[in-house]
Amino acid sequence: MSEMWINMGPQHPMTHGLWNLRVHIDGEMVLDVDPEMGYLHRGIEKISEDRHYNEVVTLMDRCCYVAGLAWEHLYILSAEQALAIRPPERAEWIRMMSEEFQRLGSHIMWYAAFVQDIGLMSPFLYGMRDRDLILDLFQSYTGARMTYEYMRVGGVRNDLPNGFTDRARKVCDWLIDRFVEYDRLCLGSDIFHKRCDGLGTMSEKDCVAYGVTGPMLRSAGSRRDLRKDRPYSAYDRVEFDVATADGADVTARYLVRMEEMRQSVRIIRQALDWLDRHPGPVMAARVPRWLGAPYAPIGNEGYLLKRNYPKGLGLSAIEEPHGEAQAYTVNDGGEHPYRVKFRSPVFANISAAKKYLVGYRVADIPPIMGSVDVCVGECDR
Amino acid sequence: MEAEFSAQVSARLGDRVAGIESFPGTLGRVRFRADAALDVFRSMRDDLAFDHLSMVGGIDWVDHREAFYVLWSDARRAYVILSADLPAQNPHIESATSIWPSANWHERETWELVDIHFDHHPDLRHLLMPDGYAFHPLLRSFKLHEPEELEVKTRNV
Amino acid sequence: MAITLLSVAITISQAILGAIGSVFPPPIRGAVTNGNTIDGLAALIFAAILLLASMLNTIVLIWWERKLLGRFMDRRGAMHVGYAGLLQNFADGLKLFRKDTVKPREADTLGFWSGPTAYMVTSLIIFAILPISTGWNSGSLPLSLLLALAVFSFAPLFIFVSAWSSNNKYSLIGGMRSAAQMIAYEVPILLAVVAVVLVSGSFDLQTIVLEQTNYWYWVPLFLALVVFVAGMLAEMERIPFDLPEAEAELVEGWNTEYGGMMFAFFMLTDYLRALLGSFLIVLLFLGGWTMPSWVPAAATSFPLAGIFWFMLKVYIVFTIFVWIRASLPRVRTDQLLRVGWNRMIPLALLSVVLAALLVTVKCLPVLGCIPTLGG
Amino acid sequence: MSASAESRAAGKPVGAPLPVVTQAAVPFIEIETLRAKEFVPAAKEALSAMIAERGRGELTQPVFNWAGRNSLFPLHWGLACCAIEFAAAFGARWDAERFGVVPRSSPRQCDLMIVNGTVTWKVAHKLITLYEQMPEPKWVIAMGNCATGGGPFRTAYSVVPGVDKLVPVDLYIAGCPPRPEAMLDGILKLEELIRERKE
Repeated sequence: MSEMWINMGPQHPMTHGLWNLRVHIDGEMVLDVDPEMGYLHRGIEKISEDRHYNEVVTLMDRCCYVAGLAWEHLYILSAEQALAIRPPERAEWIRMMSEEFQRLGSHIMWYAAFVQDIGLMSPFLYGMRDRDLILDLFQSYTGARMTYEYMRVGGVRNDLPNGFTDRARKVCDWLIDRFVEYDRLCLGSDIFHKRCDGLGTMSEKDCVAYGVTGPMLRSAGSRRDLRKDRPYSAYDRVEFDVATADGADVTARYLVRMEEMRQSVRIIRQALDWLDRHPGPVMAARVPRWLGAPYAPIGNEGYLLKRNYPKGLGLSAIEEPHGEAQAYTVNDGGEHPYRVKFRSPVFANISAAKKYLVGYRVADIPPIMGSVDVCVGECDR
Repeated sequence: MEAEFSAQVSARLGDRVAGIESFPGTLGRVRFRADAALDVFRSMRDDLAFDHLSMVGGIDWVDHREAFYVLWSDARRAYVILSADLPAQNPHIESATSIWPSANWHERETWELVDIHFDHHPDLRHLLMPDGYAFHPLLRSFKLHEPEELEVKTRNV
Repeated sequence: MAITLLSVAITISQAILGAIGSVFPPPIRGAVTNGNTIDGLAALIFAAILLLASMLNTIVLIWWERKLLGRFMDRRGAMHVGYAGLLQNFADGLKLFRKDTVKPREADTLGFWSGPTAYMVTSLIIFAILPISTGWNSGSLPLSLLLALAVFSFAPLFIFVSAWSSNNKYSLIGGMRSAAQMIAYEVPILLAVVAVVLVSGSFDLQTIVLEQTNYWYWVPLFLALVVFVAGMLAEMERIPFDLPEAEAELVEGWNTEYGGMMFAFFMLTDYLRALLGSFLIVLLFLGGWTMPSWVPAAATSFPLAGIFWFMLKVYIVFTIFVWIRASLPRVRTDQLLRVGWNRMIPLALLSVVLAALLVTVKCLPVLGCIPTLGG
Repeated sequence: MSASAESRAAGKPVGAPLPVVTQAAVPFIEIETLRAKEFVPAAKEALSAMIAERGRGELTQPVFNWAGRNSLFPLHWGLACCAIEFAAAFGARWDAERFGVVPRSSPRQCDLMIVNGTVTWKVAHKLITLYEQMPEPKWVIAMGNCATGGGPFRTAYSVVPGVDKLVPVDLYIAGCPPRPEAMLDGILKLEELIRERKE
């Protein structure tokens, strides 16, 4: 067989979404790759310019569909900074808990998709089964499984329902047991190690140069985690460890994500305890009415008249399940954001594909790209 | 910390920097002259230890355009924002790809959406839109329509 | 069994032939009902019955795998068509039968159409050779084992032909992988079979099974069994060795361009070969239709008991394959080939040496004394 | 003149009365009492009369419709958010395989294209190619608001406002995204459509 280019995508079982990886192969060896993005470019940044601040949240859920709450959180943080509004403390804890649950959901979804890439069939079903429990929790307080529209500028839409914390604790206990099972299915298998060890390596230096963040960066030994380095919400008030691993290969990324899930459960448990002890408002009192917050207390008439809000810029950065996401919101005093720019971790991680794919085999592409955890929605926006 | 940083920047870059504004959550927003872009980038990476370029973006302020860069330093554990004002006619700035390889795709996207040309970019072609797409959608002059309006228009034409 | 299948088939075919012959005018009728022709046609009808039985078995096998996989995955599998989804595969087959089969414009016509057919036919032929109970085969060939394995190894050729002629890069890579993998595992399989032949002293499957009346060969030839099962997994292209169809990277592998009936052929043949593999494992190592003496006589002497026990074993072996499929990841091509050439062949050679030793020191009959194994 | 020809001449309904063997349980030696010369043309006539009366597909169509509606193979691809719910529908809780729905990766082996997400102009021609690669008979389900009419992104410059601008759609499922139940319900509704199908 001579050299040839093959298109993996946009409809291909490897892609987990809508993108195209053009691969130059010689027999089974990969000589060159060229990712083609944009098949899911929906112009979210442009549509945001025509929407009220709170209406952008709708788009955020659809921007990254496996980590909707994390992206809501990201956008809301930057919008609050641009509008100079502070949420009440309970809202911050609820947001943090939501983000951690979302991290669990996203990582379990990743696990389900990743094991299918290396040919394991049943754990996909196990992953989807356990993810549904988390979605049920989301549904109980946001009303939706995937597209929540829960966070608002100045807080969150509504408080947690009665008995939520107990249910959440039960789910946490269940998940902690399941992680053992997941590990046994993957790490317990020799074939898994044969397929994944030493694959798709990318040194810490390369990661930094190419803007690769998140579990991929931490699998190379870096301890960088925005939740520790630049705490937002209530992350400075909970105890957790940064999951790292050595080797920078597919197995290391697996280990980092599994450890992150355990740490997420740890954070969630602390958050649930705090939420049990501290009832209170979940919406800031002085929020302009035109922001459209349904639960904002009436009594901010002064704000209602003042249509022109102080101009401002907001930059927020959170440790999203896939890596480090940023939102840059420009507020020029109008009702709509003047410009919203998002930095997607997946965008940067895929852009370095040449670094970690060239030199391996065609059969290695699915596990490597699986370990990158591609979410095309947030990449193309 | 922020004062210290702005002193460092002024010392290193002198008149290549037009001003440093405070920006909550970061070390500040450094406004630099576009023609000295490469010097600023190199000095930011080598002297001030901002080894990580997170994001490149552009804003269309109608009368001019702005290119902004978000940098992260592992040593300082902090962000900084670089921003350069470009003219509305033929806006162009030196590409940061040679300093931070991660700028590659971000600059492609910014060129595509906000029409800021990056000089000496290795591979400046469409990323998100199909090849040959003639518009730059994130310019303020580019308006969105309801699909129904679009249909009516095409029928009239 | 007093009546062999052959005589049953002859009786049935005589009846049918009589009916057919009666519709023809007298001279032709005479030719049809002439003695010699009846024998030939009886064999034909027997083959048709065999074909039907193996097809039916394959379809039940697919159903069994789907239900079993469902249970392994915490779900239920096909449920809505027929009782517990029993008719699901018939619906699938009928639907595929009705669907268009599209030949890509650039595809090679002859190869594209003949590949799947030849793949299926060569796999079906083997069923005519394999005995399923005493006397229940079309003819006792002295070299039936060799013939079966020879025909069994035609498949990679036809897979490669159909993959190459469908003019698709994924198909081509899948076809290449398939050829490489089957050639690599052909050798250890044959060597493992040599061990069996050494111990049993015959190439006739009927004899090999009857030799196992006292003890099943999996005990003395355990190594050969391991090699044989691994090789069969590779030959059947099932997880963990299903690289030619590796869905994650090769879409559907070498049958990417095939739809409709041709795809049904591939699907059916994959399972036919799985059934064949289970047949061979049971025949060579698990005693075929023989049962150990501690099984009560009532359980081994009812009508068709041989077939019952044989099929039970076959299904148990297949169940283990499904279990493997549900719990193991897929290996990589180079790893698979390395295991094949570097591990399997030495192991297979070792098993041959062991078998030779067993035969020369004549310690085999001792095994027959162990009550759980034979008698 | 055979029995069926007689009855047709008399204006009676044709179909069942084929030439009947009068002797019950005849040994095969005596079977030649059945007169082949009359049997074959009479059967042919009866069959062609039946086809002429009811249409060619009448006999086989219900069977094939039963098969078609019970084994719908959707194309295995994910466009956007709905793809996650599409995947969840194949998970343990909903288990779409109960209805014989098994996703296949190659369009050649699919009957059903579930457009599960936002369709952009960039992917439009690939979607059409995939649709054309699917062999007949084939169906398209627009799953979710984006595929139905662009959803929240309908105004965007890169989004096709509804996949029905590109390929004929048989069924729309509302929701953003539809829950897995809704997707399964859509598939069952499609099965009802196929039940009535005539070629």
